[in-house]
Amino acid sequence: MITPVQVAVQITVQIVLVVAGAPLLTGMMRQVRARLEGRAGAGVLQPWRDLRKLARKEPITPQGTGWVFRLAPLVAAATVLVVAAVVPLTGTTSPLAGVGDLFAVVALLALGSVALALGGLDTGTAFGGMGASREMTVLALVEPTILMSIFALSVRVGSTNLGAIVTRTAEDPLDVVSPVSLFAAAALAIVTIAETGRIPMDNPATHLELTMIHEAMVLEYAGPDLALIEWASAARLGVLLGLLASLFAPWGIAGVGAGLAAVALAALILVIKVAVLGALLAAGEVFMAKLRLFRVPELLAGSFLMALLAVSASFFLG
Amino acid sequence: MPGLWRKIRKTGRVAEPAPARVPAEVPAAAAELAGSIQIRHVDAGSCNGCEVEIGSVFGPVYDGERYGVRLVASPRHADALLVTGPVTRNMEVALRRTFEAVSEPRLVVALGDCARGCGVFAGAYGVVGAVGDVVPVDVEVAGCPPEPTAIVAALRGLTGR
Amino acid sequence: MSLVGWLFAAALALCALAAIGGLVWPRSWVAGAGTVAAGLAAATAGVASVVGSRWSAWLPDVLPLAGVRLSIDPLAGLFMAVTGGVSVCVAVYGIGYARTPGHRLDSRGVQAAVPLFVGAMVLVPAAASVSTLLLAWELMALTSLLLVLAEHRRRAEVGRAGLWYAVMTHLGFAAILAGLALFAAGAAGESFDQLRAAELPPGLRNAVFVVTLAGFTSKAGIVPLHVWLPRAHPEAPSHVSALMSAAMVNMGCYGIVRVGLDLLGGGPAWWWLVVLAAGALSALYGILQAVVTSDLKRLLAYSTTENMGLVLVGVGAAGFFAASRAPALAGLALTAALLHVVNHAGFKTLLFLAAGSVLRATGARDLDALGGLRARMPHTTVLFAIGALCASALPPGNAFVSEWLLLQSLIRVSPLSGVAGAVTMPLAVAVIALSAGLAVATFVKAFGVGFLARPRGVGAERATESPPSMLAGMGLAAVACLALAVVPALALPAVGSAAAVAFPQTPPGLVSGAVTLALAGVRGVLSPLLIAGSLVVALVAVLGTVRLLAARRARRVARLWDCGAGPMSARMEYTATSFAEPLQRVFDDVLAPETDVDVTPARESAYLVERVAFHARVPDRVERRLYAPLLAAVDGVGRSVRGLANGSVHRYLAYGFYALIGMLVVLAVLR
Amino acid sequence: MSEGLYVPLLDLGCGAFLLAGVLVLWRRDLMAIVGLFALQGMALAAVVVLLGVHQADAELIAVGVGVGVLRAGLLPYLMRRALAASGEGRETQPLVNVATSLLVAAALAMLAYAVAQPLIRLSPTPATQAVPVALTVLLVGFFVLVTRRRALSQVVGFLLIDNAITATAFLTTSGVPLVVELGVSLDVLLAALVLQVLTTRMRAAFGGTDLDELRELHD
Repeated sequence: MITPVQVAVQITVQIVLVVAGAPLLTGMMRQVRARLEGRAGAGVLQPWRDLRKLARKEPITPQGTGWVFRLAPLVAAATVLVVAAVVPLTGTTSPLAGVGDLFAVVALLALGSVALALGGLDTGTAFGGMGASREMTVLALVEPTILMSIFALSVRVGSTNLGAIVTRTAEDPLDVVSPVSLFAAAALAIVTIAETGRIPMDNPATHLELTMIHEAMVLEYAGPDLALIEWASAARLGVLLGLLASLFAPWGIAGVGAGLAAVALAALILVIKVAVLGALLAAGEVFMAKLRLFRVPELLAGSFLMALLAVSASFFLG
Repeated sequence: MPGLWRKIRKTGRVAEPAPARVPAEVPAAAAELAGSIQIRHVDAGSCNGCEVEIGSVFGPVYDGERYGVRLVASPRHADALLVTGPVTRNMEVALRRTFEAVSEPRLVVALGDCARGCGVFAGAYGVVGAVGDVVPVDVEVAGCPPEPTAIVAALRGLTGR
Repeated sequence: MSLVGWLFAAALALCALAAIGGLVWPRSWVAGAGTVAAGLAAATAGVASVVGSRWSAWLPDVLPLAGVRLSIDPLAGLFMAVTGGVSVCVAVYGIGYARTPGHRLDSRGVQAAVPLFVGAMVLVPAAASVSTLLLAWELMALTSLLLVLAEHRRRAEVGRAGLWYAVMTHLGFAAILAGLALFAAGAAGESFDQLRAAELPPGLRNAVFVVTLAGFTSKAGIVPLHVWLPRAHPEAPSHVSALMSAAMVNMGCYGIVRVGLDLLGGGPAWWWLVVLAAGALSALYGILQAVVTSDLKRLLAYSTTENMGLVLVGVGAAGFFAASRAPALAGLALTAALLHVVNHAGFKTLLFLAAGSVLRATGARDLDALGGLRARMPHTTVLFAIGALCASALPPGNAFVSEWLLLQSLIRVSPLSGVAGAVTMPLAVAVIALSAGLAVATFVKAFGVGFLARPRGVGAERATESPPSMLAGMGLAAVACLALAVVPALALPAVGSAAAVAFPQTPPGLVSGAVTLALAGVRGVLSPLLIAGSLVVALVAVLGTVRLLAARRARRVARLWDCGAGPMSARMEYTATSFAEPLQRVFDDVLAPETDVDVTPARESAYLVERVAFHARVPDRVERRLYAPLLAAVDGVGRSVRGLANGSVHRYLAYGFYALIGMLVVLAVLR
Repeated sequence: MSEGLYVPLLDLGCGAFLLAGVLVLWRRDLMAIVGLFALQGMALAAVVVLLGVHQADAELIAVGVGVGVLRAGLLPYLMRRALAASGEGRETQPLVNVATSLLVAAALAMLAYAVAQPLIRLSPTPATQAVPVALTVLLVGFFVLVTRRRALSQVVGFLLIDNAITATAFLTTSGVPLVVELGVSLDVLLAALVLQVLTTRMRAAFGGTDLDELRELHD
């Protein structure tokens, strides 16, 4: 059975992993890109240096903004933290299994985006509004894909409980190569890219305001506020990649009632899996250009089709 | 895609090995930033010669990013302003406001001879003065335009890497 | 007479008293206090009946011929409680709102009509015979029509909106009348007990269902019968909009559940697929119109269409599951639908009341002229934010819980149960997902553009906070929303027993748990309380960390980053129109927006432009494509018929003569 | 082969078959479309070979290999050559835009699933359960034929239909007789060759193969 101690350990491990690891993941991905582009790169630790510096800097409240602007980074970071504690990253019994399922996770991440969008709107600058508008457009269009993928994954298990889905896949490895899993994985991968604002949806390294989505919302933030936002977007990517790894390649994850050693091993394996996924994502970005904003719906329609095919495959292929 | 992959394989690493760091005094504000400098570039009236060199600094050969320097889109995200050109009348207020928009601790790098002392534009009717006449300058980089190595050296002086 | 009976009678009596009081003494607090008391009585009656005490009565002498038959079961009780709750908030709010200078809402007519409207809405679910239901329904329609027309002297559009509303609601009434008359004729009796016991031929059952469905969906604002809603709601006084949008439209859903599931006892799967399809269509169409409109109250009205669509998706799914013999799923879907009715009533009351406060303070409904209210109306801003959070179905909001339940019931469809379910349910899930996503965008727009940043118009600049009674009304609604959001177990037993009226054979305890909602037979769980709690804990943790690690420098107030140019004017802000532009572009084919660019060249040269005018609007496509041709056709017929009636008495007598002859000829031929 | 491995592999093959089919709607790059068609040919061949192995039928395996050579090798090769000769790179303006096409494909998949149910109920084996996949590809192929403008996309649409018919045949009855299959394949080959010659000629004569432009010649 699961003891409170185990739950505490698992929550702590997951939160520590996400808190400490997310900036390293970003650093690693930048490093991969740099190497593929023939550059040397700033090193894996650079995002942590950036965060340390931002934390020391002076926070700025632009004139005319209010509590929404101040609260937005906190909410964005808090939602990611909650999600990091809820999803089963290191063990199949997600530590807070009673709190919510996949729907809740998705909705919590959306809440984070909404907070930032409102923060962008609160500034009243054209760029803030533009970023918010685009972010909300993408969010609205991504939603059907996510829910259909959840549907497809839940058909076999009869539940949207994350732990149940992961356990089932871990027990039956051949499930991973079934069309259901493959279609759902493709759909969710596109969703992850859209939700975290990576190429080809959005270019996190752009300097052109008119092409921005995520960056445009946060142009007014400085110092610790900005540090929170940067950390939150890195952690969002980390958590989503970890979730993908748990859903579609759950091997090595600690089972019910596993000991400390198993959880530690699972944490190690998780780090490797997320690093591999991140490296793949970064390498993919080198080969792609950012899509025009109005080509993005095409990509999302495609991902919706994948998710729908996953659902129908789960029905007709049994 | 396979073509691009082959090209990446064939090209390999382009970045030149990092030259030895020239010890120089680090401004007090920069010490606090500890290895991470985000830069907002302000063209106060430059002929774009310096911009070409800045482009090279962040290209693969000199790879300024490896020293912890990154260009950003908003002065709010920046620690340092990289100002080029003599300050023209039209850009005076803008430069001042950009400086005010940067959060403390903040630095100003005057890049190129024009930024340091108006260069060939000294005394022209559209020019207010050098960058130092409008905002406090912490670091100057000489040259018209300065070589990428000089810019990299100056930036390394700020990041301390 | 039981407690429920007494309370119900008290509610009606209080409504009547309040109406009389309003007529005699038109001070806003007289009718307001009466309505609050009536609402409280109705809500308590509803709650009491849901808890298990039933009441029914037959008053043969009240009406000639049929008498009045009343009965309050848990299903009726739920709707009565919702109406009561909404009325309390609205009445408290109305005390201050009616004193708005220049709106003339403290006139005798308006003061008397509000309690009567509430009374009619309390009466509708309690009706237990066809004639009583129709009477209450008509009373509800008439009083609401009066209230919609309250401000017709101030604005010309009110008259048009009232006309649309009157025509649509009476067409709907005619449909319900026809359907229920058919039903009663077939059942040889008009009390609901007789209807329940009746054995009708399938053809007649189908006819009854389809015809009443048309009538009820027109009341619920379901596409394509929704056209009155985006006209009437914005033009009505805001507290009336809240009553209509949060309480009256529910009666449409009540009617469908009562007639379709209870009286007819369910039906073939295609009925419910029709209901589901209508719901899905409304959900998508409503929210798409909401996301592109920049009129705050119109936006809320379209959002009502969306939410009623979601409710009907749940009702349709419930009927469908019942028809395909999955009682547990049917119960779950109906529970979700009814819970959504409750939740929607909560947040829509709040949002309409807040919109009313904004309208009162700024004189503007157009989001493009609002903004900057955060500093000027801080309490209203927070209250609207709560409503918007709930309406966008994000945790910790209340709509998230009901939509979660709805999704849980839909995704558990078994592929073995047949092709129809296996094809429909995924599409329904996709529709719900897309409408939820668009709802997020809609309410980010409404809140972000309407309340944040800087004022875009003179009205918004001069806005001041609303009086305490209005804030109190909104506050009550907000507290109800938050309570429902964090502890849905407050409402779930009531909703469950209401659902059990329609499906007596459902296993009890489908959704259980006080803190964590557990579903019978699945491992799907959700704990809104824990989610909210952990969010708060995480917020505190983040804030603490930031304070601890990053407290070196004090916060500085700086100019907005204006790219170094001059100060930013309000005209540079993003407007609601520009916010929705990307979505409008994506759904171009569905919305068919109209844009009109008018370039005036300068006199000296055709190459120099003097003025560019740009108009863009998104018309209601259903109205444009369906109603406009219909109205044109009716108009044409009317024109051609005009010649028949030229005022000559001889001519009219001649018509009667022709008719008589014609009838005799027909009789002669047939016999 | 054990049942435990056969079903997942069959499903996987069918999944790849379906994926390649619907991706044709997604991509605008004609070269990529040909690549997808080749991928689909491979998936089809794999499914046929798998059926052969499962039924221990050497002839079926041989047919599968033949299908693979033809549809994953020869036809794509010919199309690539035609493409290189024509110099047209992209399907620029399909009659129905890409996002809508994808949603239509989703609807078609549901439709195919609905209409295939009676067929599956006749003999519910793992192979027949995959018939909706083939039907979806058939409908998608038809849709490509209807909405795409370039001659090469049209050829691909036609070939998708052909692939789907072949797949249906193998999945339901474990194959059309070899002779028929050979005949059909030769027909297809011939059609492809003729099309290649035609497109080359048209290209030389009119400078493009946009069908709407060609219609103007007729008017």
